[in-house]
Amino acid sequence: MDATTFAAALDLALGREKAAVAFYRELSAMASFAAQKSTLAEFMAMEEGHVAMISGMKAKGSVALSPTVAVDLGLAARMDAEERPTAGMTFQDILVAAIKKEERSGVLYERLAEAASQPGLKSVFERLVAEESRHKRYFEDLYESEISKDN
Amino acid sequence: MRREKQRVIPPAERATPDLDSGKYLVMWQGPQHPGITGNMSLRLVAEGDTVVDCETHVGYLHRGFEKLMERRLYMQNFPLVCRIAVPEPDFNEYCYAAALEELAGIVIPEKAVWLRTLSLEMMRLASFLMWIGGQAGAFGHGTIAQWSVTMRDYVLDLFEELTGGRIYHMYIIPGGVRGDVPAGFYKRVLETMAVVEKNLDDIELVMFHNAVFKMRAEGLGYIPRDWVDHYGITGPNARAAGVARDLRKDSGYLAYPRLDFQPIVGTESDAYERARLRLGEMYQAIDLIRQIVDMAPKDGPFRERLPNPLYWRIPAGETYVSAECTRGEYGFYVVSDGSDKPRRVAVRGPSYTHAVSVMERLVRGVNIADVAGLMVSLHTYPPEIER
Amino acid sequence: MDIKDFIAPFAVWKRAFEKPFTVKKPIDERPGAPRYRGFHMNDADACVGCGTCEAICMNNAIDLVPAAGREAKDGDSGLRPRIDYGRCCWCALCVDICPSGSLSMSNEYVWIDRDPDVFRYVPGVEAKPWDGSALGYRRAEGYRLLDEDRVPMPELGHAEAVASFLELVRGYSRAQAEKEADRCVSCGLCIASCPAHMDIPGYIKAVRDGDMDEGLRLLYETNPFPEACGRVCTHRCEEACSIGSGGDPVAIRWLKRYIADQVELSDYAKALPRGAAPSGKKVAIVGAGPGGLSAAYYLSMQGHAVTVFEAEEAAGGMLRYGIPEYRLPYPALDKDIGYIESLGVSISRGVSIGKDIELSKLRTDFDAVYLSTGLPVAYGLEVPGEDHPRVLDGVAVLARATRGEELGLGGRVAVIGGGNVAMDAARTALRHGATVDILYRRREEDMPADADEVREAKAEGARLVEKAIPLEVRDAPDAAGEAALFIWNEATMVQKEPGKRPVPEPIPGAVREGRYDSIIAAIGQGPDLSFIAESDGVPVKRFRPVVDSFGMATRAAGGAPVFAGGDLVNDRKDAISAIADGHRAAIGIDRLLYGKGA
Amino acid sequence: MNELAKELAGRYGARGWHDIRKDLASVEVDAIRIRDVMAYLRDEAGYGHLSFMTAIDNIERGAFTLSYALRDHDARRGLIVHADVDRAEPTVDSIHLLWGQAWTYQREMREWFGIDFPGSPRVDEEFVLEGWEGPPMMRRDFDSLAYSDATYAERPGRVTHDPASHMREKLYPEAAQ
Repeated sequence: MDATTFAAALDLALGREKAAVAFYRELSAMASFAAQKSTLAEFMAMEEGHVAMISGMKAKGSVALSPTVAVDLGLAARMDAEERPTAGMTFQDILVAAIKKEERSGVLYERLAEAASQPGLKSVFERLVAEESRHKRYFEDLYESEISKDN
Repeated sequence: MRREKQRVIPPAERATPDLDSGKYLVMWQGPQHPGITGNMSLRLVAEGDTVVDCETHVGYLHRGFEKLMERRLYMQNFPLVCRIAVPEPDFNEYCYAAALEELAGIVIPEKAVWLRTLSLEMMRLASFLMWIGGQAGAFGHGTIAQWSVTMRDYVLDLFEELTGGRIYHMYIIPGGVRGDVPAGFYKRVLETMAVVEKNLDDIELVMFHNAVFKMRAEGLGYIPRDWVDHYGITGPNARAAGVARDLRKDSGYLAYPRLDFQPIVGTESDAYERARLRLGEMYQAIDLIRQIVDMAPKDGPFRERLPNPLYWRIPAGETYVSAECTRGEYGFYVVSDGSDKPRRVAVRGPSYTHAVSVMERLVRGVNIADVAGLMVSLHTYPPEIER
Repeated sequence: MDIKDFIAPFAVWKRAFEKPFTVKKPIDERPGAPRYRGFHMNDADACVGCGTCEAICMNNAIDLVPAAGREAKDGDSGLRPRIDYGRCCWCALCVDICPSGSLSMSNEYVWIDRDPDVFRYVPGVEAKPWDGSALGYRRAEGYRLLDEDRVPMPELGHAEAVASFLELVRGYSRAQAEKEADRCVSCGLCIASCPAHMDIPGYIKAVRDGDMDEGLRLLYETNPFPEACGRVCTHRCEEACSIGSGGDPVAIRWLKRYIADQVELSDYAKALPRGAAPSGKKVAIVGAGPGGLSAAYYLSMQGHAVTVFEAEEAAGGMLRYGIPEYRLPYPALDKDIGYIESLGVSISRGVSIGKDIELSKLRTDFDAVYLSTGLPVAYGLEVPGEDHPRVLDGVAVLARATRGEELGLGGRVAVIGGGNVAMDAARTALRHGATVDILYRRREEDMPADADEVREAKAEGARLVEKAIPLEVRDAPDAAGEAALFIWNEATMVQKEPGKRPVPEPIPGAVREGRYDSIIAAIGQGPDLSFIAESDGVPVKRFRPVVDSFGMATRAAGGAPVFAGGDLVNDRKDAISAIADGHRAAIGIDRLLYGKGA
Repeated sequence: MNELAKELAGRYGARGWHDIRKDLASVEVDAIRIRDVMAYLRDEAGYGHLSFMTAIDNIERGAFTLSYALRDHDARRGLIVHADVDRAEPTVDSIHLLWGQAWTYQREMREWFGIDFPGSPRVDEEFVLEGWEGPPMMRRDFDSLAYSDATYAERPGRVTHDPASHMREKLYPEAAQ
């Protein structure tokens, strides 16, 4: 764990959000029709918003994130891990990928929070955990209402 | 013998008084409510204090019921019909319901048969109680009315308990009745009957053993027996003339065939005799109510289910259903054209003839002071004329 | 005349010393009898504002007026009766007929006021001293003017039903239909809840009047699939039915079916309106489901030449391939479709847009395009092992059953899901002789399937396993590839957030498994939008075309305007909503083609 | 057919005998025979009691159908005698000499339906509708509601809403195209 300072912690988060943008960009390149592209573009824009938000916090030197962790609907934990979407990806495929991605980020920040010795830093990671839980919850809700309607 | 001498049979022909002669007085009685007889007026021509000619004028209570019914659904007429007769609305409900049931081929449950009979007999008692107050009052005896109207109110209390209404009961609905008797109701009926009966005894004593009443009522309004068919006279007015006709016996509707009673018949056919006969029918009603309380089934449904009242159509046809009300033959003539509203409803009230044709003739030769008493003795009720 | 006649009258004097009969009000209060018909009371929460009280009132004493704080919503007009005591005759027929039983009367006798306007009020909304009075007129036990019981629908017995694919519901006879139609009070509360806003009171009246031609005409004003909807409609109307507020709702769906069943297809043309003169405009419709064909019907009535492209070999969409024939027999569906085709609508079967013809070509060759492709893609279980060969998708199983293909489900079948597809799949499996378990992640009452469907599936022998969270599919140890183990975790429902629905939470250690020859996944379906290219200009958000209130997605240059509707677009995802969308789009397209409202 | 029906048919061309119930029947005669039929029924057939008389406006076939309800008290049965008269020129023989109250019914029908009974006492005098200037009120083509609306003012403040239209306005106004 090299994130020992506030700036380093936020850099790490920034890196992850940028990676997320790249993730959606990569999927988009793979996409074969308009519906996939518009959905991926929308999700990518959300991640770009996160990038901007974390950059802003880094510049201001403070974290303006709610510490409230969203309720876990428990979907991510049971989802088949690491299935890479293909050109014919459905809405389900995209949402699963998004949920798993948010889950991975959450897990990473959790570990970092555990490892952090400095209380200020710990709090930054905990707030990032909460933030990622809300992102995940957003996608889980979408999954429940759009995909798994009948179960 | 004395009463026979008092009897006058007025001429069939109207007098043709020369009103310009200055010998006659033309006066109106009504249309204020002259006692119990409702809003109706008599144009009297008097010579001295003796009436020589009379024209009846009706229409003050005309509300166009028969016309109104033609534009209302069959069930919507159910709350309307009772209003044709304030003192005795239930006969309207019964005749109307029975006519529809006959046309639509509906057989009502046994309990409804008995509760309808109960309701009609209680109504008969209440109606007579109001009438007798009017009859006594027309001869200046106000006390009787105070007693009898109170007794009527006790009967109306029973109606309120059974039906939810005092005057317009709206209880006999097509298909049956609107509710079962409340718990303990029959007990209260019997208690009230005992009170009414005791009061009737008092009335009998002070009204019928009364020189004034006798002097004024005996011989007044004598109806010869042969008028009964000629004028279509029914009810106590006919029975007091010795004609033993009573639709309860003759038509045998509702539970009457299973009740023990005989039509009460008189001989003298004057105002006194008719009053006496009606008093007898009050006692008879009390007796019938007791029989009904005893015999009415305690269980079972009280109403047959009908189609949705909003669309209830009755097969084309016609019928005439009549029943013996306090004044005589009360009937509904209903014509259906197969639609959801009656094509024609005509109401036959006994006063139609009693208060017009019979009254106009009987009043000839009567003292002006006796006109009101005479009219009440015919137990007339204008709304059933005008509808 | 004797001496007694002079003495007896003096007997009245004895009364002078008796207690008078009169009551000294208000010292001796004399309340009304328990049944007394006094002033009205209304349980405004139970009242649905249907206006049946107003309809029966022979005095015209009742108005329905908006009540403060009550909005119109499904099954409630938001109106409440106001009584005018200048007209009321206290007959209480309004109480007797009230479908919800909300109206009653207090036993209050007396109400005195100098202002005549106060004698006109909305009971239950404007507070009165007698509100909540325990006494007063109520309709007697067992006495109602309306029939709260629905005429039972003759159906096959369950044992008989699972033994064949015969239609389960037999349909009403004339007498039954007329009796059922007689239960309706024509309040029209149902119309708002019907996605197509069908004139339900109108066609029920036609049943009462025995006028099937008029009934059919009213049905086709808003719905050219009466045979299908008369059998499988989700009947939201019946949930809104005012009669349902105090009894069984009117069997609106069955009455619709009754009308359509009574008229032979060859007689339809006599009853139904003729189309307008040819407009010279051409419209392409993608998808011959109820939505696409509904648009086709209304467009062709406007005189437009309509071509419908259908990827499958037969038209009907989910009505044919998703709904088993025991619920919707093919001849009934064929009748609906047959009439639409008889109007000159051309259906190109076996033509897939995106594969055989590009959407862009439709935009070039036609004056307008309507997309109604539905939700053909089954979503996966999304658990490890979901690719097991014995994991089938519910929609595909139903489609194969329609095509008459061998299903080969085996003797033990698990159906995963609680929607209508799950129920249809389960009941189809039952009819193929399988033993069926339905596993659902939540509780029975949470199931999105119609309650009837769930009830019937159970009655036909399906076992319902509630609160089963899918965990994994594994090969059965002794029959690799031939059978599978379905592993689930028993759950308990936890109310995690107030106001939201409870979440199934796995019970630690309560892992169960079952061995099945087939596992039919029916967790949900999605659209196939692969035929829409970015260059088509159709805006899509989260796999749904974005449309305006007429269903228009684009009128961008470079081609004909594109409209979309049905399951693809709306949230309700049922046939009647697709039909309504198709109708709306037809109106929108017609306006556009004629330059109206453009 | 029973004896009386045969007798009436033979003597007066009566037709359409119909047993409404066991103690009530109806029969139809030509209006021109009505007086003779009623006299026969009263004097020879035992139907001595006239319950009522009225008319039905059968506007669709341009006729008023008169109904005379009789009762034979001894035999305890009723009979309704029908006769159609031309609605355009409704005139019927009076039976006021047969029954003492018949003139009142005839006066009523004159006022309510516009049916004339020449020779009936006071037949042209107003009966219940003193001062009435409208058409005979019981005719089907007299619309009492329209008359009432035109003649009397409603007390203001009454307004009602049809549930279905109200819901359309509130919930899906776009459909009100």
